[in-house]
Amino acid sequence: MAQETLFLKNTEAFAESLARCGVKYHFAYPITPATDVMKRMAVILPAYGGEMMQMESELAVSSALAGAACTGKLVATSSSGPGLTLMHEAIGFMCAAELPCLLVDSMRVGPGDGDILGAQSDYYVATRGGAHGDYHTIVLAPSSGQEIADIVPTGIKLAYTYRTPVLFVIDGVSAQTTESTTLPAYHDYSAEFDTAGWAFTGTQDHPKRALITGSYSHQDGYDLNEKLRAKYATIREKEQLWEQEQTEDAEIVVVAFGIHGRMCRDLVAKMRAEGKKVGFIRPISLWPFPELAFAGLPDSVKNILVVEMNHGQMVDDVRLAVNGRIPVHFLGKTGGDMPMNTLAEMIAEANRILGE
Amino acid sequence: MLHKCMFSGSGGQGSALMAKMVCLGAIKENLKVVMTQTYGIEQRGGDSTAYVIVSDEPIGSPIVENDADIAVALSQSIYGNCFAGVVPDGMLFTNSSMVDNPKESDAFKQVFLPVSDTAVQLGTVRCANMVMLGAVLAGTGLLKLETVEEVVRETIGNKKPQLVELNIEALRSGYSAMKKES
Amino acid sequence: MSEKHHVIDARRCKACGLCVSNCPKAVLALGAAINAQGYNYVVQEHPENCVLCDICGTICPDMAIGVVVDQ
Amino acid sequence: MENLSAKYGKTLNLDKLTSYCPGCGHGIVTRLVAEAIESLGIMSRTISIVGIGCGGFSHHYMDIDAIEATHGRSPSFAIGYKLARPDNIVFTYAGDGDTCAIGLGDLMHAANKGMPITTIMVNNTVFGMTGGQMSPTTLEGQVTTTTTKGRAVPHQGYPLLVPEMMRAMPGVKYLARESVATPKDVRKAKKSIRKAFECQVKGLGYAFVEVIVPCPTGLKMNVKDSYARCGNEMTDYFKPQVFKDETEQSDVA
Repeated sequence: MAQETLFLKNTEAFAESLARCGVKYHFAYPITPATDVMKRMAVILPAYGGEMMQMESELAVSSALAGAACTGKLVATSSSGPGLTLMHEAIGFMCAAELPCLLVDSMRVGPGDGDILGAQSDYYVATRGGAHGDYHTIVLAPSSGQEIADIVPTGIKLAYTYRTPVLFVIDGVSAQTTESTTLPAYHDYSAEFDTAGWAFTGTQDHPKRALITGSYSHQDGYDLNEKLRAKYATIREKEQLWEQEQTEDAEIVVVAFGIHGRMCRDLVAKMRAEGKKVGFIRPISLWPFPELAFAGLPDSVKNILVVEMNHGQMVDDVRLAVNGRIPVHFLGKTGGDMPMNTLAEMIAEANRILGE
Repeated sequence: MLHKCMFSGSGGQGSALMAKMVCLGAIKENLKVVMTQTYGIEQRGGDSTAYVIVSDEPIGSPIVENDADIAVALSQSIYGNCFAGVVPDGMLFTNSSMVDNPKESDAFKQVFLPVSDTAVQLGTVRCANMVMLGAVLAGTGLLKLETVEEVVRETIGNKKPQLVELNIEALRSGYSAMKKES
Repeated sequence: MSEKHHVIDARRCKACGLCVSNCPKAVLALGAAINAQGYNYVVQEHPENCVLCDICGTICPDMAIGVVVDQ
Repeated sequence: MENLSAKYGKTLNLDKLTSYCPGCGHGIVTRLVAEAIESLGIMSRTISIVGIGCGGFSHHYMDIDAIEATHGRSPSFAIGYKLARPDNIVFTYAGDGDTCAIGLGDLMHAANKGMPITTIMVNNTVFGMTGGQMSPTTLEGQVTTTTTKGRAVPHQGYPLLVPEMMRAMPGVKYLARESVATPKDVRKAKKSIRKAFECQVKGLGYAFVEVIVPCPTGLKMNVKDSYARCGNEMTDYFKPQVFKDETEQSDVA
């Protein structure tokens, strides 16, 4: 496939980007608002020599994903909150087993069966994880169709460099948004990585290998965890991603990811036009959280406003990052006909804090 | 260049198709474009609004928040919403065949065109949306007429080739009606 | 005809006794000596009766006993 | 000391002692699986996907690649693996707890998909590793640590007949239940297990073999009595039979 600009739903942009960047096998179970990813994968993957396999539950999806990931090939899945909840058994497993794979979570309103409306309510479950044990999943939060296309190669490189699952999260409003997206020409990014040293392909290729995440001795369990600890420390140190604008002289910094992060560009433009000293930080990697962005904030910053499409989840990480140095405020909502704060509401809240 | 548009109509009037034509045309003109669907109460009445933002730069907020500079109301039931959603200096295009009680606005310009009647004269009321789209292009310079004609040929031509000429005629008649008006 | 012979890998035996109770010729018995696993492993008490039927090898859960065909 | 490598070939690693209890049926089934792999000459491209429980140990005694899956999910792991690498021979191996308690959904859908995958379910009517709790295949009235008065059918249902549930699935091309109660039964089980692998080698479809085995430890019985139970009460209910054998079809291109 050549590079081309298409008018796509962002779910479809995910499918196209994954396939064009080398995903061969995609496993999924229908769930709004993520179903369009698997629908498009079913149509396009055969042209890439791959296949979309619909499974019977997200539990089966993530297990098949883990089985396929054992081969070293690039594999992916897509789901939404309730599905992600079910997938955590295998996500935790793949973290322990050090298997690379890609996951897409199109976030909707929870908890429970929730609502099909968009939300950012999976921040906790994405960054903290829903499985047992000391593990982390790399979490990337693109904010537009174009950023989806641009960030998928980064996700693949992270997945293979660190041999770990990489989870893309997008709110359901953005997922259903349709926009012009320039898709890359086909390039299998996973082919740049040699999996011969670890993939489970049979003893025709290497002496017996066994994938074991359970401990046969207490020392085994300790050693595995120490290995993971060192890996996660490296990721934390080297792989923080964020966008930051006009914070150099800012009095207030607005922090948001995904769609609210995208809206920050307009917020800053509008408020700067009125002479307000405002900047923004848009975390792109939610884990590792971009703490470095906050460490570098100047003394002029007197307040931080975090905006989310939930009741306050990422705000915890912002508070940890500033560690009491700067007051942190929160604006957010979830559910309802319009499941998010508008730009006007964001500006009003920033102005209110500036006026305090 | 940045335009925020809302295309509103009742079920079957094809406001979403208008929006899609604009989006595909914008891509042909190498512009960035984003479309969001209606959130809100109007969805339930069989009415629908498609919001489109067209820009020559990457688009920030994808949401049109009562700040459209180009709005289209194809029916009476949606007119009030559209009226409330237009910014000063914006333009509201109203289907005067279907809207009996227009309000007066000082802040933004209103254009009234009997696009349903025009469409009936052309052969079917179903092409009223294309008549209106032609008018919008003429009134705002949002996209070139030829670009949208190309989109019509490609999208409608694929599925219903016999309807291509009708739709292009509708586009052109709306376009020239608007040119005469201004 | 290839030659066959009976093998006991005493290291592997867990003294479950299945071969002893299934042997049609009463060749086998659990011995007095124990292996490194701590089991008093099986021995051929009456090797002269062995007919090389490999029933012991068929039932053994530990791959500790059986008849090997010489190549 | 001479070992039995001349008898079993290279698939079995006879330097490794098994960690199964004395008399455990897993030892026999593990060997039969290795013998099937050896005889079909597929060792270097075979992948073992094992469940949680004593069956999870089985791969340690074979020199083939192995994946220890999450509990009950080995059939789904196998689907994913086989899709990505169809030229490999993929089999799952687990006990009755893993296969038909927590993993029944994964198992049934994997079977129904009909992909060429082989599943070995070792049924000893009890959760062995955790110390003898009731499993879906525990016999009526059987005492376990969680059914101290015996499995009571009114609340706990009847022992699950897994191959009978699979019988109607056209994608399942080889389907059998065997036992290891006697040397004769072991020889029959050996044939079935070999066919279940052959079915995959020929690319025909899903193959499933349930093997009825004793768990002397979990049942708190001596070895001889546990094998007698295997040949009587267990196989009276879980009747050994070949439900379906479509392996004589020609290879799928």
